[in-house]
Amino acid sequence: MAELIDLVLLGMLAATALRVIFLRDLFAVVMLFGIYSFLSAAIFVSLDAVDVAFTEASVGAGISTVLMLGTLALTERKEKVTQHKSWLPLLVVITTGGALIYGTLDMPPFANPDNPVHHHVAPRYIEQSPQEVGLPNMVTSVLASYRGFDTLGETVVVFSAAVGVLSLLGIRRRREPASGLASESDNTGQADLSESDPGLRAHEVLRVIAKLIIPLILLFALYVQFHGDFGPGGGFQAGVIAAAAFILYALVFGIGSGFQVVSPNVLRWLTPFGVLLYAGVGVLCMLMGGQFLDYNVLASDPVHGQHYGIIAIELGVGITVFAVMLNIFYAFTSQTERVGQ
Amino acid sequence: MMSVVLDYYNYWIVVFLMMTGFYVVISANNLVKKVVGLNIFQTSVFIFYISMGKVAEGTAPILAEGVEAYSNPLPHVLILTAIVVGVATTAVGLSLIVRIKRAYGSVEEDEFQDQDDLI
Amino acid sequence: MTMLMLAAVCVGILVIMGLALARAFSAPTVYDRILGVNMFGTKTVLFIAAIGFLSGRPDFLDIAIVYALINFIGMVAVLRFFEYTSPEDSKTTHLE
Amino acid sequence: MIMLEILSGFLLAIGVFFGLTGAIGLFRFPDFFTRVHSASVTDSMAAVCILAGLLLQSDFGLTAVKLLFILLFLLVTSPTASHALAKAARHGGLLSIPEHKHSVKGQD
Amino acid sequence: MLSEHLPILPIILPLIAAPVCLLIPGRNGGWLFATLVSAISLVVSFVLLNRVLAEGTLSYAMGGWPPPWGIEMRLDVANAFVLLAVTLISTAVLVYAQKSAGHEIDRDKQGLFYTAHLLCLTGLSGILITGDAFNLFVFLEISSLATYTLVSLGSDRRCLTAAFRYLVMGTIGATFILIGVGMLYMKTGTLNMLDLAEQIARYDSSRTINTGLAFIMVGVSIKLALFPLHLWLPPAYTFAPSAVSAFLAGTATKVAVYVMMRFIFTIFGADHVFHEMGMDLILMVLAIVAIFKCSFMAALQHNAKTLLAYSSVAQIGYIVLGISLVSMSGLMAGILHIFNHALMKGALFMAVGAVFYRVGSVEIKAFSGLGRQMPWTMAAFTVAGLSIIGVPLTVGFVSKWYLVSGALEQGNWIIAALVLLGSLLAIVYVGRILEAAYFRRPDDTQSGTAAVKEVPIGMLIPMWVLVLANVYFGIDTSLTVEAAQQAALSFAQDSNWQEATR
Repeated sequence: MAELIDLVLLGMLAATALRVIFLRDLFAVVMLFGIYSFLSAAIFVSLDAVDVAFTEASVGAGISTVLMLGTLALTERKEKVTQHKSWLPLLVVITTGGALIYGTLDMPPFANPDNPVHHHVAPRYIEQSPQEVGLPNMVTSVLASYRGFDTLGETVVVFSAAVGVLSLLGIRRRREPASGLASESDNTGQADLSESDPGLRAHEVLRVIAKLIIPLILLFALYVQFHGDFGPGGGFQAGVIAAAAFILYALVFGIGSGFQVVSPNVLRWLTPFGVLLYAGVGVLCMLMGGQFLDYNVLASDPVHGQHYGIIAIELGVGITVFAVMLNIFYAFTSQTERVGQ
Repeated sequence: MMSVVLDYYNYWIVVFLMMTGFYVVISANNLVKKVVGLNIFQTSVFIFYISMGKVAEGTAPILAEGVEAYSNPLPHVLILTAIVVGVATTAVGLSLIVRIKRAYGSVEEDEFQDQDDLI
Repeated sequence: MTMLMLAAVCVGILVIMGLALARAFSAPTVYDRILGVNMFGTKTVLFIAAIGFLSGRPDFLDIAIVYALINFIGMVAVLRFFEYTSPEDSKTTHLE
Repeated sequence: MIMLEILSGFLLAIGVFFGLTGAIGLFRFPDFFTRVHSASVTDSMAAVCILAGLLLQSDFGLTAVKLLFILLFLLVTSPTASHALAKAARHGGLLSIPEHKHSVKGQD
Repeated sequence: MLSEHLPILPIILPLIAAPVCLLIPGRNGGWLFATLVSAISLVVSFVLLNRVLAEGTLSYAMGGWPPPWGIEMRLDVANAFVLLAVTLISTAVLVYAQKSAGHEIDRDKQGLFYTAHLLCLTGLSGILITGDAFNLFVFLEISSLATYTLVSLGSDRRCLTAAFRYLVMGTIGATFILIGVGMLYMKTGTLNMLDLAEQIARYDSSRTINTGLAFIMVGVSIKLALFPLHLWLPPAYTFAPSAVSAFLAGTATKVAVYVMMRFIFTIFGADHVFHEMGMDLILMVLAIVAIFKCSFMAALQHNAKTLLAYSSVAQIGYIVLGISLVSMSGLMAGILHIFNHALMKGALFMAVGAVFYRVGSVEIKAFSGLGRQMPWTMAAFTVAGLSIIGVPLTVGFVSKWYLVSGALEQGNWIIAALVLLGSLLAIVYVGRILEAAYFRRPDDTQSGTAAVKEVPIGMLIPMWVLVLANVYFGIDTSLTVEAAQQAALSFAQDSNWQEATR
């Protein structure tokens, strides 16, 4: 049964991917990419990777699609037809694919419990992490403790993305000032923006519903943040969901209103704060006599120490991810304003 | 023969997906489509990783009563990280596209290559 | 018995998803495409919920919640997108 | 207990049935606005029935609360989304079949 | 207490400094802070190199979890040596950047520039020090993302397309590495490098592992710009801000070369890669084609930065050639050249950046008459250029000497001759710029605008530090040669070479 579901989902994925090649309407391409992401998240669920599905759904289908739409609004909607069709890409792809298929023929069979993957390093995570780290969610244990340095790296990657986007686009707080108006203060700039961007003013129902559900989304984000030790979720997912709530707000009520709720200045401080919180926990561990990110030393009881450490670093991840996602969204959307004029 | 198919069908479809994404990346002329292709390519690699962590009759690696076999949590952790890396790259790539559009008025590779003598 | 029932529901939802996917692949107007995508999203929510029960770990409904959420935000983003593209763009010609 | 099972099965079956008909309607209905209607049926009837069916199978705990939350969420957002989409289509100049006929006549 | 944590400081310091740097207002504050952090890293890595030379490999278990369950940081002579080169170039470039980047990059983006530089440094140090294959991927992506940002800060609009091309190629490369690591993980169940090596050795020959090796090699080759996967490099180096070009040319590709060595020697074992898969031949052919094709391309360029970029690809050819000789002396020459090339290319790009600072162009035409107008800059360029050619008393000579003697050791006259022939081509391209600078009169149009002066001392000092290092390490080779020898030895021990145990 599980195989059948798996096969059908994979088949749909393959069809979606193929369709993307031949579509010229980029809007449709982006929509299909959203579907692709949703589908792969469904596959992750059926392959037991619930945390990954969580992330893929919120990041791939959510944030990436919104960003791609934002890019399309600023560029072109149709791919131009090009005459020269080269066989080289096809050749490269067939060679690479052939090499991969060749490599699969010697692989351990799919889902076989005897595979080497399940016998060398992983058993300790499965059997001992509930005692050593004290969390029921092994993914969180591995992510935050055993391989906590990877996750610090991941947070830094997110931070780098924010640095990249801010340096490339920046957040425009007001319309391009007309001559001589360059000394406008930020406040008038925001008022200016909310005038220029009313959001989805025509959609009354949507505005009411959005107001209704945004608090619920934030509540859910908090749940995900602090329940990540016991169920799927954690700082990263919570950050994305919280950012999604504000993204929804800014989409519906206009970016100027969004700036008034969470201003870019606040984000500017929050973005580095999360990374520093995470790294700070690591340094604290060093100061208290352990290795970097060795939470055992944080409390007299190692398991408690692990718990404190993990809560703190998950919070760091959540804050940075929240700030970065919202920052990136602001950067893209505030560009749209300019073109929309 | 049948057992080979059953053992590997998952990986073969994943390889097909990877190559579709890869093809879009290297053949597309439009930059947005290139980025979409890049995402499809990466997402397929994620499925590859997750596939290898699956244990038949296993369940999600979250402690529960009465469960004996869990799938391998390590690939899940790796892919969580990789997804984040992917979205970071996408965000930077898309902002580059916006800037390119502003500088060249086009996001078609051959069109802006015609405008400048690239190296 | 229950398992069989749930399995049947999963398959049923998969078929609906397939139909929605087909609509998203080739749609007469761009709005139909969005409709298909949206429907695909909500059906995935149901699918995830059902598969949670099928695999005996229904505590993973959080993922279904995220799906529902993201689907809605995606729709709003699409609507916003159409505020910024000119009308002749959004009124796609019949079939490509 | 068995009653609950049967009721749950019944609801699930109805849900899938409505889902399928709605999905077919997505192809068979003549214009966009009728197709929106058909898609909304899958969101309201199908989703509600299936989730209710699942609800009957779950113990009353966090799982049930989450299911109720999803139910509520879908009930609120799906019609909103359909409504907004239809409105956007209208705004974008899409016509329903009767209107289309009318406008064609008017041009004659 | 500190000394225990010393091995991870080169990662942790810039990692913590980068977010702090974003918060520092004003351009000079950010500059000063970044430079200080980089300088401390330089000191730390110098201490570390000496310690590794004296005490042997250092291992650090992140989070206190023993490998292979946790992530191990592992410092041996090889990565400590490359780390020294990276932090040295980074510090020199940061000192230089105050004027150069201050001139080329918008005022409001300078804070972001220094942050991105620190992030790049974090990524590169992380790649070098980590002992975990997946952790390497994470740091690779940190450095790559920062690099795309840095490249896109250039003043010409072509920097955007260059950065985009780099992004696409780089991401494909990283994803290939990810696929390869996945295949290894699948067969072995571990990610720790040493453990991987142990587990891989248990398989005689496995298609999956060999495919994984192939994917990792292709992925790394994209990152290190091995011919014919180098196409992203020339535009990226040409249109990036001068300080960025100097930094990247000296570090980014070098670190990728190190990764290649690590995978070949430590993880797969040289016997497996070279004798069973025949990679040495492939690498050798590609390296030689790279040396000649790209040296020719360099000789044809009109833009000095493009010229240097192609020269970089050619020089990477020498390093890879050293690896492909499959001998201790070849490997040692390759490692030595990583360090030495970083010194020369850093100095050359800095000199060209100085010309851009004053003249506003890096076309070779624009160099006319600069020998008299900017004597210090052009003298620096000359010395570093001679080093690229491989004139005695410079570092370029040292590494080529070892490369040639490594080839001769095997009786491989052809390779030795080709290396010398490649140097002749270097004379041509370096000579074109020197000829313009010293033997051509300045253009009338240019001398008409304003008299060109020497650049500020803040740019000259770091440039000359590198130039003097070029000469110093060309004469007193004790430190570099010993480190390179030890590094080659540790690699050879990792792959159980007979020669090494002798």
